[in-house]
Amino acid sequence: MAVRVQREDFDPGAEIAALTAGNTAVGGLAVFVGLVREMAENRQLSAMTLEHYPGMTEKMLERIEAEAKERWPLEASLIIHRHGRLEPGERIVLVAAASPHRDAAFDACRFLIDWLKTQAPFWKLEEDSKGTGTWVEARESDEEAAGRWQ
Amino acid sequence: MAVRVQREDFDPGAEIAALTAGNTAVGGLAVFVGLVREMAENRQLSAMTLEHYPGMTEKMLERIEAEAKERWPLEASLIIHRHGRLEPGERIVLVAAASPHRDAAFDACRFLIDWLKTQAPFWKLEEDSKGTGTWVEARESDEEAAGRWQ
Amino acid sequence: MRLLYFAWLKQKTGVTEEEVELPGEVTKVSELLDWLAGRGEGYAEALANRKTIRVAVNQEYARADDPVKDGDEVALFPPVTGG
Amino acid sequence: MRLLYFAWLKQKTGVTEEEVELPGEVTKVSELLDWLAGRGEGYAEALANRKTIRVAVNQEYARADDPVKDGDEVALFPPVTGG
Repeated sequence: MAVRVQREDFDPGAEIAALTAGNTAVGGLAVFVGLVREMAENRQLSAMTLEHYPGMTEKMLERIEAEAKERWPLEASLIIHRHGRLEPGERIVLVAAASPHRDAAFDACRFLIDWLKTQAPFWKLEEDSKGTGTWVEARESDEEAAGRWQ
Repeated sequence: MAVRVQREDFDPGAEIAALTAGNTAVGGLAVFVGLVREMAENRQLSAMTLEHYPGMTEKMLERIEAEAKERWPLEASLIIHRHGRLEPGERIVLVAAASPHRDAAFDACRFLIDWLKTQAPFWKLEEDSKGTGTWVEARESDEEAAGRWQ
Repeated sequence: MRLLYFAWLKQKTGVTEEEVELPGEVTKVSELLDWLAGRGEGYAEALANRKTIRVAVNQEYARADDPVKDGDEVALFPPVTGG
Repeated sequence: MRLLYFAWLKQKTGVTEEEVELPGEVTKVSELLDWLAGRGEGYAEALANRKTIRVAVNQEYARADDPVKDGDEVALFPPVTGG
Protein backbone atom coordinates (compact mmCIF):
# COMPACT_ATOMS: atom_id res chain seq x y z
CA MET A 1 0.00 0.00 0.00
CA ALA A 2 1.63 3.21 -1.09
CA VAL A 3 0.70 6.68 -2.26
CA ARG A 4 2.99 9.14 -3.98
CA VAL A 5 2.35 12.70 -5.17
CA GLN A 6 5.25 13.96 -7.21
CA ARG A 7 6.38 16.38 -9.88
CA GLU A 8 8.59 13.88 -11.73
CA ASP A 9 7.59 11.10 -14.09
CA PHE A 10 7.43 7.45 -13.01
CA ASP A 11 8.22 4.12 -14.65
CA PRO A 12 5.06 1.97 -14.81
CA GLY A 13 7.03 -1.19 -15.55
CA ALA A 14 9.33 -0.81 -12.56
CA GLU A 15 6.42 0.15 -10.31
CA ILE A 16 4.24 -2.80 -11.18
CA ALA A 17 7.17 -5.22 -11.05
CA ALA A 18 8.02 -4.01 -7.53
CA LEU A 19 4.38 -4.28 -6.51
CA THR A 20 4.19 -8.04 -6.91
CA ALA A 21 7.87 -9.02 -6.60
CA GLY A 22 8.22 -12.13 -4.48
CA ASN A 23 4.51 -12.26 -3.67
CA THR A 24 3.22 -15.59 -4.96
CA ALA A 25 -0.24 -14.97 -3.52
CA VAL A 26 -0.99 -12.53 -6.35
CA GLY A 27 -3.01 -14.03 -9.19
CA GLY A 28 -4.03 -10.79 -10.88
CA LEU A 29 -2.73 -7.27 -11.16
CA ALA A 30 -4.85 -4.50 -12.65
CA VAL A 31 -3.26 -1.20 -13.60
CA PHE A 32 -4.59 2.06 -14.95
CA VAL A 33 -2.39 4.80 -16.38
CA GLY A 34 -3.86 8.20 -17.23
CA LEU A 35 -2.12 10.30 -19.88
CA VAL A 36 -2.40 13.86 -21.16
CA ARG A 37 -4.40 13.93 -24.40
CA GLU A 38 -3.69 16.39 -27.15
CA MET A 39 -7.37 16.99 -27.85
CA ALA A 40 -9.86 17.84 -25.11
CA GLU A 41 -13.46 18.32 -26.23
CA ASN A 42 -12.31 19.35 -29.71
CA ARG A 43 -9.73 21.84 -28.48
CA GLN A 44 -6.06 21.31 -29.20
CA LEU A 45 -3.98 21.42 -26.01
CA SER A 46 -0.33 22.34 -25.78
CA ALA A 47 -0.08 21.46 -22.10
CA MET A 48 -1.92 20.91 -18.85
CA THR A 49 -0.97 22.07 -15.38
CA LEU A 50 -2.04 20.08 -12.36
CA GLU A 51 -2.43 21.99 -9.14
CA HIS A 52 -3.02 20.18 -5.87
CA TYR A 53 -3.46 20.71 -2.15
CA PRO A 54 -0.31 19.34 -0.50
CA GLY A 55 -1.14 17.49 2.67
CA MET A 56 -4.82 16.96 1.96
CA THR A 57 -4.01 15.22 -1.32
CA GLU A 58 -1.90 12.55 0.33
CA LYS A 59 -4.44 12.16 3.12
CA MET A 60 -7.30 11.60 0.66
CA LEU A 61 -5.30 9.20 -1.48
CA GLU A 62 -4.35 7.17 1.58
CA ARG A 63 -7.96 7.05 2.63
CA ILE A 64 -9.08 5.92 -0.82
CA GLU A 65 -6.46 3.20 -0.76
CA ALA A 66 -7.46 2.10 2.75
CA GLU A 67 -11.10 1.98 1.61
CA ALA A 68 -10.15 -0.25 -1.34
CA LYS A 69 -8.27 -2.54 1.02
CA GLU A 70 -11.36 -2.79 3.24
CA ARG A 71 -13.53 -3.76 0.31
CA TRP A 72 -11.34 -6.22 -1.58
CA PRO A 73 -8.71 -8.81 -0.62
CA LEU A 74 -5.68 -6.90 -1.88
CA GLU A 75 -2.10 -8.07 -1.66
CA ALA A 76 -0.75 -4.73 -2.85
CA SER A 77 -1.84 -1.38 -4.23
CA LEU A 78 -0.25 1.79 -5.48
CA ILE A 79 -1.34 5.31 -6.37
CA ILE A 80 1.05 7.74 -8.04
CA HIS A 81 -0.19 11.16 -9.14
CA ARG A 82 1.92 13.86 -10.72
CA HIS A 83 1.49 17.63 -10.42
CA GLY A 84 2.85 20.63 -12.33
CA ARG A 85 2.96 21.23 -16.06
CA LEU A 86 2.58 18.19 -18.33
CA GLU A 87 2.55 17.97 -22.10
CA PRO A 88 0.43 15.70 -24.34
CA GLY A 89 1.54 12.09 -24.09
CA GLU A 90 2.92 12.51 -20.58
CA ARG A 91 1.75 10.26 -17.77
CA ILE A 92 -0.47 11.87 -15.10
CA VAL A 93 -1.51 9.07 -12.82
CA LEU A 94 -1.05 5.39 -12.12
CA VAL A 95 -3.28 3.26 -9.94
CA ALA A 96 -2.72 -0.45 -9.43
CA ALA A 97 -4.25 -3.24 -7.38
CA ALA A 98 -2.99 -6.79 -6.93
CA SER A 99 -5.12 -9.59 -5.53
CA PRO A 100 -5.32 -13.36 -5.54
CA HIS A 101 -8.36 -12.91 -7.82
CA ARG A 102 -8.82 -11.06 -11.07
CA ASP A 103 -12.24 -9.57 -10.34
CA ALA A 104 -11.01 -8.06 -7.07
CA ALA A 105 -7.96 -6.59 -8.80
CA PHE A 106 -10.10 -5.02 -11.54
CA ASP A 107 -12.78 -3.71 -9.22
CA ALA A 108 -10.28 -2.25 -6.75
CA CYS A 109 -8.26 -0.60 -9.52
CA ARG A 110 -11.33 1.03 -10.99
CA PHE A 111 -12.56 2.09 -7.59
CA LEU A 112 -9.19 3.75 -6.90
CA ILE A 113 -9.29 5.89 -10.04
CA ASP A 114 -13.03 6.63 -9.82
CA TRP A 115 -12.74 7.86 -6.25
CA LEU A 116 -9.49 9.66 -6.86
CA LYS A 117 -11.20 11.64 -9.62
CA THR A 118 -13.91 12.92 -7.32
CA GLN A 119 -12.14 13.00 -3.94
CA ALA A 120 -8.48 13.91 -4.36
CA PRO A 121 -7.83 17.67 -4.46
CA PHE A 122 -6.25 18.10 -7.90
CA TRP A 123 -7.27 20.67 -10.49
CA LYS A 124 -6.38 20.73 -14.16
CA LEU A 125 -5.60 23.91 -16.05
CA GLU A 126 -5.61 23.28 -19.79
CA GLU A 127 -3.40 25.43 -21.96
CA ASP A 128 -4.16 25.87 -25.65
CA SER A 129 -1.74 26.74 -28.44
CA LYS A 130 -2.12 30.47 -27.74
CA GLY A 131 -1.15 29.92 -24.12
CA THR A 132 -4.67 30.57 -22.86
CA GLY A 133 -5.42 28.63 -19.71
CA THR A 134 -8.82 27.14 -18.92
CA TRP A 135 -9.72 25.37 -15.70
CA VAL A 136 -11.27 22.00 -16.44
CA GLU A 137 -14.78 21.63 -15.07
CA ALA A 138 -15.71 18.56 -13.08
CA ARG A 139 -17.69 16.10 -15.15
CA GLU A 140 -20.96 14.62 -14.05
CA SER A 141 -19.86 11.31 -15.52
CA ASP A 142 -17.06 11.22 -12.96
CA GLU A 143 -19.54 11.69 -10.14
CA GLU A 144 -21.62 8.90 -11.62
CA ALA A 145 -18.60 6.64 -11.93
CA ALA A 146 -17.71 7.25 -8.29
CA GLY A 147 -21.35 6.61 -7.40
CA ARG A 148 -21.03 3.03 -8.67
CA TRP A 149 -19.14 2.21 -5.49
CA GLN A 150 -21.52 3.74 -2.93
CA MET B 1 -3.64 -4.29 -32.12
CA ALA B 2 -1.39 -7.26 -31.50
CA VAL B 3 -1.54 -10.82 -30.22
CA ARG B 4 1.40 -12.93 -29.11
CA VAL B 5 1.53 -16.51 -27.88
CA GLN B 6 4.96 -17.35 -26.61
CA ARG B 7 7.03 -19.56 -24.31
CA GLU B 8 9.25 -16.77 -23.01
CA ASP B 9 8.48 -14.10 -20.44
CA PHE B 10 7.59 -10.51 -21.40
CA ASP B 11 8.32 -7.08 -19.93
CA PRO B 12 5.03 -5.36 -18.99
CA GLY B 13 6.69 -1.96 -18.69
CA ALA B 14 8.25 -2.08 -22.15
CA GLU B 15 5.03 -3.45 -23.66
CA ILE B 16 2.75 -0.79 -22.26
CA ALA B 17 5.22 1.99 -23.04
CA ALA B 18 5.37 0.84 -26.67
CA LEU B 19 1.59 0.60 -26.80
CA THR B 20 1.00 4.32 -26.30
CA ALA B 21 4.35 5.77 -27.45
CA GLY B 22 3.77 8.84 -29.57
CA ASN B 23 -0.01 8.47 -29.45
CA THR B 24 -1.37 11.64 -27.84
CA ALA B 25 -4.96 10.53 -28.41
CA VAL B 26 -4.70 8.07 -25.53
CA GLY B 27 -6.17 9.34 -22.28
CA GLY B 28 -6.33 6.03 -20.43
CA LEU B 29 -4.55 2.71 -20.53
CA ALA B 30 -5.86 -0.29 -18.63
CA VAL B 31 -3.68 -3.34 -18.14
CA PHE B 32 -4.22 -6.72 -16.56
CA VAL B 33 -1.40 -9.13 -15.74
CA GLY B 34 -2.17 -12.67 -14.62
CA LEU B 35 0.42 -14.49 -12.48
CA VAL B 36 0.92 -18.04 -11.24
CA ARG B 37 -0.23 -18.31 -7.64
CA GLU B 38 1.42 -20.63 -5.16
CA MET B 39 -1.86 -21.70 -3.64
CA ALA B 40 -4.82 -22.92 -5.69
CA GLU B 41 -7.93 -23.84 -3.76
CA ASN B 42 -5.86 -24.67 -0.66
CA ARG B 43 -3.36 -26.83 -2.54
CA GLN B 44 0.27 -25.79 -2.70
CA LEU B 45 1.54 -25.70 -6.28
CA SER B 46 5.10 -26.10 -7.40
CA ALA B 47 4.35 -25.25 -11.01
CA MET B 48 1.75 -25.01 -13.73
CA THR B 49 1.99 -26.08 -17.35
CA LEU B 50 -0.02 -24.29 -19.99
CA GLU B 51 -0.90 -26.30 -23.06
CA HIS B 52 -2.47 -24.63 -26.07
CA TYR B 53 -3.70 -25.29 -29.60
CA PRO B 54 -1.25 -23.50 -31.91
CA GLY B 55 -3.05 -21.82 -34.77
CA MET B 56 -6.49 -21.80 -33.20
CA THR B 57 -5.18 -19.92 -30.17
CA GLU B 58 -3.86 -17.00 -32.22
CA LYS B 59 -7.02 -17.01 -34.32
CA MET B 60 -9.28 -16.79 -31.27
CA LEU B 61 -7.17 -14.10 -29.60
CA GLU B 62 -7.23 -12.02 -32.76
CA ARG B 63 -10.98 -12.41 -32.92
CA ILE B 64 -11.40 -11.37 -29.29
CA GLU B 65 -9.23 -8.33 -29.92
CA ALA B 66 -11.19 -7.41 -33.05
CA GLU B 67 -14.43 -7.75 -31.11
CA ALA B 68 -13.11 -5.37 -28.43
CA LYS B 69 -12.16 -2.90 -31.13
CA GLU B 70 -15.69 -3.10 -32.54
CA ARG B 71 -17.21 -2.36 -29.17
CA TRP B 72 -14.97 0.39 -27.81
CA PRO B 73 -13.02 3.27 -29.32
CA LEU B 74 -9.55 1.80 -28.86
CA GLU B 75 -6.31 3.42 -29.90
CA ALA B 76 -4.28 0.32 -29.11
CA SER B 77 -4.58 -3.12 -27.57
CA LEU B 78 -2.34 -6.04 -26.78
CA ILE B 79 -2.71 -9.65 -25.72
CA ILE B 80 0.32 -11.72 -24.70
CA HIS B 81 -0.17 -15.25 -23.40
CA ARG B 82 2.59 -17.63 -22.41
CA HIS B 83 2.60 -21.42 -22.67
CA GLY B 84 4.75 -24.17 -21.18
CA ARG B 85 5.83 -24.70 -17.59
CA LEU B 86 5.61 -21.71 -15.26
CA GLU B 87 6.44 -21.44 -11.58
CA PRO B 88 4.64 -19.43 -8.87
CA GLY B 89 5.17 -15.70 -9.31
CA GLU B 90 5.72 -16.01 -13.06
CA ARG B 91 3.63 -13.97 -15.47
CA ILE B 92 1.08 -15.91 -17.55
CA VAL B 93 -0.84 -13.30 -19.49
CA LEU B 94 -1.03 -9.60 -20.20
CA VAL B 95 -3.99 -7.81 -21.77
CA ALA B 96 -4.06 -4.08 -22.32
CA ALA B 97 -6.39 -1.55 -23.91
CA ALA B 98 -5.74 2.14 -24.59
CA SER B 99 -8.49 4.61 -25.40
CA PRO B 100 -9.18 8.33 -25.27
CA HIS B 101 -11.50 7.52 -22.35
CA ARG B 102 -10.92 5.65 -19.12
CA ASP B 103 -14.18 3.74 -19.03
CA ALA B 104 -13.59 2.35 -22.51
CA ALA B 105 -10.04 1.31 -21.59
CA PHE B 106 -11.25 -0.48 -18.45
CA ASP B 107 -14.22 -2.17 -20.09
CA ALA B 108 -12.21 -3.33 -23.10
CA CYS B 109 -9.39 -4.66 -20.91
CA ARG B 110 -11.78 -6.65 -18.77
CA PHE B 111 -13.63 -7.91 -21.80
CA LEU B 112 -10.34 -9.13 -23.31
CA ILE B 113 -9.40 -11.20 -20.27
CA ASP B 114 -12.96 -12.44 -19.60
CA TRP B 115 -13.36 -13.67 -23.17
CA LEU B 116 -9.86 -15.03 -23.37
CA LYS B 117 -10.59 -17.17 -20.32
CA THR B 118 -13.58 -18.83 -21.94
CA GLN B 119 -12.67 -18.74 -25.64
CA ALA B 120 -8.93 -19.15 -26.12
CA PRO B 121 -7.78 -22.79 -26.25
CA PHE B 122 -5.38 -22.97 -23.31
CA TRP B 123 -5.40 -25.61 -20.59
CA LYS B 124 -3.68 -25.49 -17.23
CA LEU B 125 -2.06 -28.51 -15.64
CA GLU B 126 -1.25 -27.84 -11.99
CA GLU B 127 1.66 -29.63 -10.44
CA ASP B 128 1.87 -30.13 -6.68
CA SER B 129 4.97 -30.60 -4.55
CA LYS B 130 4.92 -34.39 -5.19
CA GLY B 131 4.93 -33.74 -8.94
CA THR B 132 1.32 -34.89 -9.34
CA GLY B 133 -0.40 -33.10 -12.19
CA THR B 134 -4.06 -32.10 -12.14
CA TRP B 135 -5.90 -30.51 -15.04
CA VAL B 136 -7.67 -27.37 -13.88
CA GLU B 137 -11.41 -27.49 -14.37
CA ALA B 138 -13.19 -24.60 -16.03
CA ARG B 139 -14.93 -22.37 -13.50
CA GLU B 140 -18.53 -21.35 -13.77
CA SER B 141 -17.55 -17.91 -12.54
CA ASP B 142 -15.48 -17.48 -15.69
CA GLU B 143 -18.48 -18.31 -17.84
CA GLU B 144 -20.50 -15.79 -15.87
CA ALA B 145 -17.81 -13.15 -16.23
CA ALA B 146 -17.75 -13.68 -19.98
CA GLY B 147 -21.55 -13.51 -19.97
CA ARG B 148 -21.37 -9.92 -18.75
CA TRP B 149 -20.42 -8.92 -22.28
CA GLN B 150 -23.11 -10.79 -24.20
CA MET C 1 -7.67 31.10 10.72
CA ARG C 2 -5.54 30.08 7.81
CA LEU C 3 -7.28 30.32 4.44
CA LEU C 4 -6.10 28.58 1.27
CA TYR C 5 -7.42 29.12 -2.26
CA PHE C 6 -6.93 26.80 -5.21
CA ALA C 7 -7.49 26.82 -8.99
CA TRP C 8 -9.77 29.63 -10.19
CA LEU C 9 -10.59 30.63 -6.62
CA LYS C 10 -6.94 31.57 -6.24
CA GLN C 11 -7.03 33.49 -9.52
CA LYS C 12 -10.23 35.38 -8.76
CA THR C 13 -9.32 36.33 -5.20
CA GLY C 14 -5.70 36.91 -6.17
CA VAL C 15 -4.74 35.14 -2.94
CA THR C 16 -2.96 31.82 -2.44
CA GLU C 17 -2.98 31.80 1.32
CA GLU C 18 -3.83 34.25 4.11
CA GLU C 19 -4.27 34.47 7.88
CA VAL C 20 -7.52 36.08 9.00
CA GLU C 21 -9.14 36.77 12.35
CA LEU C 22 -12.77 35.64 12.37
CA PRO C 23 -15.51 37.99 13.54
CA GLY C 24 -17.37 36.44 16.47
CA GLU C 25 -20.57 35.80 14.50
CA VAL C 26 -18.81 33.49 12.01
CA THR C 27 -19.18 29.99 13.42
CA LYS C 28 -19.89 27.82 10.40
CA VAL C 29 -18.80 27.31 6.79
CA SER C 30 -21.71 29.17 5.17
CA GLU C 31 -21.13 32.17 7.44
CA LEU C 32 -17.46 32.15 6.60
CA LEU C 33 -18.25 32.27 2.88
CA ASP C 34 -20.72 35.13 3.39
CA TRP C 35 -18.16 37.07 5.35
CA LEU C 36 -15.40 36.43 2.80
CA ALA C 37 -17.67 37.58 -0.06
CA GLY C 38 -17.91 40.96 1.64
CA ARG C 39 -14.17 41.50 1.71
CA GLY C 40 -13.83 42.94 -1.80
CA GLU C 41 -14.68 42.58 -5.45
CA GLY C 42 -12.39 39.61 -6.17
CA TYR C 43 -13.84 37.69 -3.23
CA ALA C 44 -17.40 38.57 -4.18
CA GLU C 45 -16.84 37.34 -7.71
CA ALA C 46 -15.04 34.19 -6.61
CA LEU C 47 -17.81 33.29 -4.18
CA ALA C 48 -20.78 34.29 -6.37
CA ASN C 49 -21.83 30.75 -7.22
CA ARG C 50 -21.62 28.60 -4.11
CA LYS C 51 -22.52 25.44 -6.01
CA THR C 52 -19.14 25.51 -7.70
CA ILE C 53 -17.21 25.81 -4.44
CA ARG C 54 -15.92 23.04 -2.22
CA VAL C 55 -14.61 23.69 1.27
CA ALA C 56 -12.20 21.66 3.35
CA VAL C 57 -11.78 22.35 7.07
CA ASN C 58 -8.52 21.00 8.43
CA GLN C 59 -8.13 18.98 5.23
CA GLU C 60 -11.54 17.31 5.53
CA TYR C 61 -14.42 18.03 3.17
CA ALA C 62 -16.96 20.21 4.97
CA ARG C 63 -20.59 21.22 4.38
CA ALA C 64 -22.32 24.54 4.75
CA ASP C 65 -23.41 23.82 8.31
CA ASP C 66 -20.11 22.44 9.57
CA PRO C 67 -18.40 24.54 12.27
CA VAL C 68 -15.32 26.68 11.76
CA LYS C 69 -13.21 28.43 14.39
CA ASP C 70 -10.00 30.37 14.76
CA GLY C 71 -6.99 28.13 14.34
CA ASP C 72 -8.62 26.05 11.60
CA GLU C 73 -7.06 25.58 8.18
CA VAL C 74 -9.84 26.23 5.67
CA ALA C 75 -9.39 25.64 1.95
CA LEU C 76 -11.69 26.86 -0.83
CA PHE C 77 -11.58 25.25 -4.24
CA PRO C 78 -13.70 24.10 -7.20
CA PRO C 79 -14.84 20.49 -7.65
CA VAL C 80 -11.74 18.38 -8.19
CA THR C 81 -10.59 17.31 -11.67
CA GLY C 82 -7.50 15.13 -11.18
CA GLY C 83 -6.79 11.64 -12.41
CA MET D 1 -9.37 -36.33 -41.28
CA ARG D 2 -6.77 -34.99 -38.93
CA LEU D 3 -7.62 -35.43 -35.23
CA LEU D 4 -5.98 -33.50 -32.42
CA TYR D 5 -6.35 -34.15 -28.70
CA PHE D 6 -5.49 -31.74 -25.90
CA ALA D 7 -5.14 -31.78 -22.10
CA TRP D 8 -6.67 -34.84 -20.44
CA LEU D 9 -8.17 -36.01 -23.73
CA LYS D 10 -4.64 -36.46 -24.97
CA GLN D 11 -3.68 -38.32 -21.80
CA LYS D 12 -6.69 -40.63 -21.83
CA THR D 13 -6.52 -41.50 -25.52
CA GLY D 14 -2.73 -41.58 -25.44
CA VAL D 15 -2.83 -39.74 -28.78
CA THR D 16 -1.66 -36.24 -29.63
CA GLU D 17 -2.57 -36.29 -33.27
CA GLU D 18 -3.72 -38.86 -35.82
CA GLU D 19 -4.99 -39.21 -39.37
CA VAL D 20 -8.17 -41.25 -39.73
CA GLU D 21 -10.41 -42.23 -42.59
CA LEU D 22 -14.06 -41.60 -41.76
CA PRO D 23 -16.66 -44.31 -42.32
CA GLY D 24 -19.33 -43.05 -44.71
CA GLU D 25 -22.04 -42.84 -42.01
CA VAL D 26 -20.07 -40.27 -39.96
CA THR D 27 -21.21 -36.86 -41.17
CA LYS D 28 -21.49 -34.75 -38.02
CA VAL D 29 -19.66 -34.03 -34.77
CA SER D 30 -21.83 -36.23 -32.55
CA GLU D 31 -21.41 -39.19 -34.93
CA LEU D 32 -17.67 -38.63 -34.99
CA LEU D 33 -17.54 -38.80 -31.18
CA ASP D 34 -19.65 -41.99 -31.18
CA TRP D 35 -17.39 -43.61 -33.72
CA LEU D 36 -14.22 -42.56 -31.86
CA ALA D 37 -15.58 -43.92 -28.56
CA GLY D 38 -15.74 -47.36 -30.19
CA ARG D 39 -12.10 -47.38 -31.18
CA GLY D 40 -10.75 -48.68 -27.86
CA GLU D 41 -10.76 -48.43 -24.11
CA GLY D 42 -8.79 -45.15 -23.89
CA TYR D 43 -11.14 -43.50 -26.37
CA ALA D 44 -14.24 -44.83 -24.62
CA GLU D 45 -13.02 -43.48 -21.31
CA ALA D 46 -11.97 -40.13 -22.75
CA LEU D 47 -15.34 -39.66 -24.44
CA ALA D 48 -17.53 -41.01 -21.63
CA ASN D 49 -18.83 -37.64 -20.50
CA ARG D 50 -19.65 -35.53 -23.54
CA LYS D 51 -20.49 -32.50 -21.43
CA THR D 52 -16.84 -32.08 -20.58
CA ILE D 53 -15.70 -32.16 -24.21
CA ARG D 54 -15.36 -29.27 -26.61
CA VAL D 55 -14.84 -29.79 -30.33
CA ALA D 56 -13.29 -27.48 -32.89
CA VAL D 57 -13.66 -28.18 -36.61
CA ASN D 58 -11.02 -26.42 -38.68
CA GLN D 59 -10.17 -24.30 -35.62
CA GLU D 60 -13.73 -23.09 -35.08
CA TYR D 61 -15.86 -24.18 -32.11
CA ALA D 62 -18.44 -26.70 -33.30
CA ARG D 63 -21.65 -28.20 -31.90
CA ALA D 64 -22.96 -31.75 -31.90
CA ASP D 65 -24.93 -31.23 -35.10
CA ASP D 66 -22.25 -29.42 -37.08
CA PRO D 67 -20.95 -31.32 -40.15
CA VAL D 68 -17.57 -33.03 -40.40
CA LYS D 69 -15.93 -34.52 -43.47
CA ASP D 70 -12.65 -36.00 -44.66
CA GLY D 71 -9.99 -33.35 -44.90
CA ASP D 72 -11.19 -31.48 -41.80
CA GLU D 73 -8.95 -30.77 -38.85
CA VAL D 74 -10.94 -31.74 -35.77
CA ALA D 75 -9.71 -31.03 -32.25
CA LEU D 76 -11.10 -32.52 -29.03
CA PHE D 77 -10.41 -30.84 -25.72
CA PRO D 78 -11.89 -29.94 -22.33
CA PRO D 79 -13.37 -26.49 -21.56
CA VAL D 80 -10.55 -23.97 -21.72
CA THR D 81 -8.77 -22.70 -18.61
CA GLY D 82 -6.21 -20.15 -19.75
CA GLY D 83 -5.66 -16.56 -18.66
